[in-house]
Amino acid sequence: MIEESTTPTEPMLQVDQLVKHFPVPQSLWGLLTRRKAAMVRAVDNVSFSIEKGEVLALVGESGCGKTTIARTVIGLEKPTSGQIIFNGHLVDVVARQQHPEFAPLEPGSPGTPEQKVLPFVSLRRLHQKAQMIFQDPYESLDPRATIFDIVAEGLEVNGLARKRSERVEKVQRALDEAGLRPAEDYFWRYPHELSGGQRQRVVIAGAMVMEPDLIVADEPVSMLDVSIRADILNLLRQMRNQRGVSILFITHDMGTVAYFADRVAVMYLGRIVEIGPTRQVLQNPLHPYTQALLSVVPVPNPRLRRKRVILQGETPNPIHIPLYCRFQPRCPRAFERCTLADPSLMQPVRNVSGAVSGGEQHQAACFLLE
Amino acid sequence: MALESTQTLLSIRHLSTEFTGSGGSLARAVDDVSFDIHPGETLGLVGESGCGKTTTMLSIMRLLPSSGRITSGQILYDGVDLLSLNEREMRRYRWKEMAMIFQSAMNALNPVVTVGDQIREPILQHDLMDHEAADRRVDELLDLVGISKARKDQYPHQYSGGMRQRAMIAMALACRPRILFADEPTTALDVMIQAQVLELLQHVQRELGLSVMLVTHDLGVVAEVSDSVVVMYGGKVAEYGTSDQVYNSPQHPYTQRLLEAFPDLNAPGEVLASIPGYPPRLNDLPPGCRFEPRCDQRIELCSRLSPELEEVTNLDHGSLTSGSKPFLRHLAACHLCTSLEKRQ
Amino acid sequence: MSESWVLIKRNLQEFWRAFHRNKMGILGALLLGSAVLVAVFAPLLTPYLPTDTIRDESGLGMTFASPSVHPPLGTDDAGRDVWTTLVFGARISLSIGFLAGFISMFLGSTLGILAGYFGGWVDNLLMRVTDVMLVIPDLPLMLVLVATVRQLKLNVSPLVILVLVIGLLYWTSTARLIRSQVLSVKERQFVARSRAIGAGHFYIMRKHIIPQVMPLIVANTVLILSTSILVESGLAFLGLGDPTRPSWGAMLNFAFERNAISNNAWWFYLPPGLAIVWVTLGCVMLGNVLEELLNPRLTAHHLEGGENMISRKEANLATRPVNLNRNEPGSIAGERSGG
Amino acid sequence: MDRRDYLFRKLILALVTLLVVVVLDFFLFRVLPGDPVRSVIGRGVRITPENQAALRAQFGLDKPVFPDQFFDTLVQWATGNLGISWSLRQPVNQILAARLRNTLMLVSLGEFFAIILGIVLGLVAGWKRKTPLDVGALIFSLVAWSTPTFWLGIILLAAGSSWLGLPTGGVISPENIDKPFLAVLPDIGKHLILPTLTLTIVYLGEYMLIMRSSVLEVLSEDYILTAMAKGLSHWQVLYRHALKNAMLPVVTLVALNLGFTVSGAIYVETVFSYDGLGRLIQTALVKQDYPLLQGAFLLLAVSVILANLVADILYTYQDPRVRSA
Repeated sequence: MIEESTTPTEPMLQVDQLVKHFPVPQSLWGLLTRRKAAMVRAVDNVSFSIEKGEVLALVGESGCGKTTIARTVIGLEKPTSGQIIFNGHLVDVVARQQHPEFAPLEPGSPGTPEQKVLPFVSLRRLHQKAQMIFQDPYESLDPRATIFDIVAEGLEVNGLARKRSERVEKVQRALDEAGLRPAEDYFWRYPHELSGGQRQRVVIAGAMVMEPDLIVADEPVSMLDVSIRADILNLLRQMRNQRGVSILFITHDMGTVAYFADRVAVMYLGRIVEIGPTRQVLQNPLHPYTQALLSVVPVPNPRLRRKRVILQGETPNPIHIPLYCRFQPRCPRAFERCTLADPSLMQPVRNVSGAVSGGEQHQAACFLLE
Repeated sequence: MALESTQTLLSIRHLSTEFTGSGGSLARAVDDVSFDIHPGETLGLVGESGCGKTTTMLSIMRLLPSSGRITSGQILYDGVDLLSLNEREMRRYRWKEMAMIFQSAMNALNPVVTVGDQIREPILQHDLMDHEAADRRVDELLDLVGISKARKDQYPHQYSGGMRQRAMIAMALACRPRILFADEPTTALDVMIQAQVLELLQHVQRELGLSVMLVTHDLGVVAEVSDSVVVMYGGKVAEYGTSDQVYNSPQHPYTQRLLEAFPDLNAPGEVLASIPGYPPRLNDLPPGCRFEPRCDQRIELCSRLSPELEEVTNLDHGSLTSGSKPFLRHLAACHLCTSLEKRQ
Repeated sequence: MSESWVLIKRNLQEFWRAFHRNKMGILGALLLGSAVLVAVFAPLLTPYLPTDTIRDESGLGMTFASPSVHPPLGTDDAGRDVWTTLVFGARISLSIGFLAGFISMFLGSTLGILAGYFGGWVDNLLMRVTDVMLVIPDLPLMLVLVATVRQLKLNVSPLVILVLVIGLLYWTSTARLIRSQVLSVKERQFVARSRAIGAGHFYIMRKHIIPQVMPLIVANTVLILSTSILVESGLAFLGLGDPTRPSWGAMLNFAFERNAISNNAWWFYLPPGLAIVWVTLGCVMLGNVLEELLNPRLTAHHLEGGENMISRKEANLATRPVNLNRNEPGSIAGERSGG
Repeated sequence: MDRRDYLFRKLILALVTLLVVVVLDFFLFRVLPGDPVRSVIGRGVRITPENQAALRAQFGLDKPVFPDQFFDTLVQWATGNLGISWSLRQPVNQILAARLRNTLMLVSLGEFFAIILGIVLGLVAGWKRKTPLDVGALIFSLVAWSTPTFWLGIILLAAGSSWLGLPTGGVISPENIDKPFLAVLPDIGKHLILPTLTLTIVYLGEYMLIMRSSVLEVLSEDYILTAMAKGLSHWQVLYRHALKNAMLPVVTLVALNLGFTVSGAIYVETVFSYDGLGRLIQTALVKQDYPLLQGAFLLLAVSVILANLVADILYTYQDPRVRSA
């Protein structure tokens, strides 16, 4: 178990200056002519934190880096730089080979200040306590495994619940909690015998059986029909309420964010451009990108058709991120300052559109706030 | 508004389509579907996956795969029943009168033919003009959808997702059709690109006086652009009316639940309503109302008798329907919506 | 464990349900199965040995006796019973084919799985090797190899040389096939999910990768068998077989070299060829059907609709009067609910 | 991957393959026991040890096998000098040159008919899936694929010579050998009928199978539905949209299959006593004429490598996804 050495105010997950770059596969010709490999700057210096029992939504269009963050947090990708602190423990990718459990830092060895004071958590530990829910329920279940095997996989891999009866009991409880009742009926079925919503419930059961502290949900409902979506979101919310699980909710859909998240971070081209409590971000967006994004979300009421702010062109390729403010080439409100410097997250000094100030928590990376 | 015109452009009457499964089992994908499209109207055909909306569209174009078969009904285009035409006659209607755009423009464009050639092809096919004029028309079309005509000699893989969908729209407009079928045209796109494409669609529609049938699962998109809405469930029409009627005074319990389940930015509630259970499988439909197993308002009759699509008579939710535009009828297939004497 | 046994049984039943309706698959299995039975029970099927010379009443060897003289298949140039040579030849042909096929299958799948899963330089090396091997013409290479090995006088049976040469040269296509399948399986979300849960490489390969590619391996093994049997017959025909233990290909070599054609001894050159076709056709049919059943891809295509899309008979019934025009009285609803 | 990179890769691959072939060819024959000099002079001839040593020095055999002999041989091969055939006592390159034309004629005719027929049959079979035509074509291809080339040749030889009176073998009738090429063209053609037919049938099966499954796959694509929706007739859809896409795998296969093509030629030439490279290899093998075998193998491998490269270049014109970045 991870020791409860942390104070209640300590965040469950803290991501510090996370950077993840992928080299673009080089062509043979390029290799021979020794051209420098281009980099996809998928995540370009991102920091945020999630409190215990909190739901943070990471919103953005495809290619903005939100899924890369999810995969990095869960340990599927190794960060290029930056730190991930999970429940007060520094996640160290290297620790897995060296130390199966905790990897205490040797005294006197170099390291960041955090490394000196924080105990490490191995990836193995992380895998147990942080679980991921994937986008496509048709793809995230092995078609040749039974539901029991799928849900029990986490237990088996991590050597938990070694006794069969114990495992059966845990799987049963997890399926039951995920709304698949009676659980025994599902044990020996295959994924193709289930509907999309049922499969996503299986995925959630597979995550909950590990009794996680953090769930990273990557677009968990975007492949599902509207009538099923609410079910799955409500199930996740119920898990949060009953067990105090923190959730990192990755989505492109502002609508679900409004219902589900406590706080929102809006991403554009590998950066968080705006972050704050859901209600404030949705009602009083500070960043022009957030404003545009919100204005084009379809509203299910023909009486409320309104002027949409449609950005021209498409999001630039993350290989060629514009200099200075990365949103500036498409920004309807860009001014001189935007082509001179790169804004970082800041609080509004004065009320931008006369609306209420978002308070300390509400920040955006835009010079209009100065 | 074009809706007020008395004449209809396309009338679907009692259309039923069946699919033969691998073991010879029959699945009724479209069951007794009727609706109208007027000139200049945008009709939204909404429903969840497997509700028969795409099959309806393919049935109208008569492009079903071999396992599918239209078993009954009429498709009246300008008074002509398309189902009575032979294949050769039908071909003259395709693209010239009714064109389509698909969800995945990448798959719907031929990877080894240049975009320009693909746009020009139907113009030449329908003998509308000679080669040179057709080339000029391609330039015009590309200009209309906002693609530089220098890119017409490029191949689809050189286009971005949004541009492919624009090229697809240009192609659909090539023969100046009167109806455009758009099957989930924005589903695979990001919200911003989606907004761009929707705006383009609305723009060309206004410009050319097109009718559009928008087939989608996205209630929000339909609300943004449609004049009238057909809600499908389990192969049947559940509700049919103007957008205002369907969205602001939904009569069918399915429509009501669906709208509650759709997250609304402007009025986020504490809990998102959900519909218990799962949509029916088309080869295993309930005997009565298709929605009955999931319906929270079901009465005894629902499990026995499948309700017909009828005009809504017992409006509990205010009489908005008949009030504003008396000639626009609001239809729903639910026993609760019909008058009491009919229920017996 | 009883559950897993039940599951296996269920899977097999499901497979059988799909398979037994497939005429091509059944036919393929029958062709291949009967050939294997013949090979196993060869001594029971003939009173002679392959070395026996058939003699007439006067004790002279009967050469090129037609089937009517010496049933069922006549004799060859040396007066041996063709039927006997044929059924014993099944043993040689099938065992070389099977051994070589399994060697190449084992090599190909192992390398394909490792290269596909681990990627990197292992994969790169493997792919370049297969690229090169695909371009070099195989038959000349094998001829040269067999000739060289024979010159070394290593005192091994020519049949062993054949098995090794075929087995070690024909794994490349399998390796490529399995590799590409592994590559696509590896990218699927359930593998990412397993990794996120903390599963190691070995676990993922055992639990997720191999079960996914196994059907392909099975189907491909059957197909590879046909290739190796064909290749063996070709090499034997060119004189690289074991003359003392003739396979079907070697029989054809004898027939060709010893003028069976000009002697019109069709009973000498037709049966071995038919036997080869019999077995390879069986493998090809079975393999294709297995691949189709275990790895389904195609469902329908778009040109099959057309004229017969509308069922005419019923379409006529639909011409009842309906009216959905919204500003006129009477509606579909009104008219139909009465009836 | 852009076109330049694609072609660059293929070129490097061709060079590496060439290197592998050369190395194999050189060392395989060096592994062989026995003194090459002995074989050159012939078994019966007496020779003093001194003369033998002189000859060894003349052939460069006294130097170490690697690197000296290897590079010497390499230079010789590059200049077209492939040594002297032991059995025919002629320069190998001259023997090969004479045979190459015959093989090329045979193989290109066989490939030509097989490709055309395979593509057409495959297209129609895929389009008319599950009709008797499709089933018939499928059975034919499967049987053709399963039939050993040489056996098919034997049957056609037996049938063709006895029933149709076609020549039983050779490239040309003996009495015509010295006449001008054009005058004997009908005779050459007559000799080509049966071997070409054999090759065509054997290649056809595989091309048809690939074309058919490729057509099936292409026809399930959305752009075919788009083409149908455009009001094109089935034939127009097939011709304008399906054919080009469906042919891509066939082009790849033709390139990959060149090795297979060579095998076919060896069998057919053996059966029909057709004086081409294939038969040469077989004879050289029987007579243990290693320089000839070595040279023939080298020539075949190089031809296949070159043909493969040509096919790769052609492919870039077929598929725009390779042509442009």
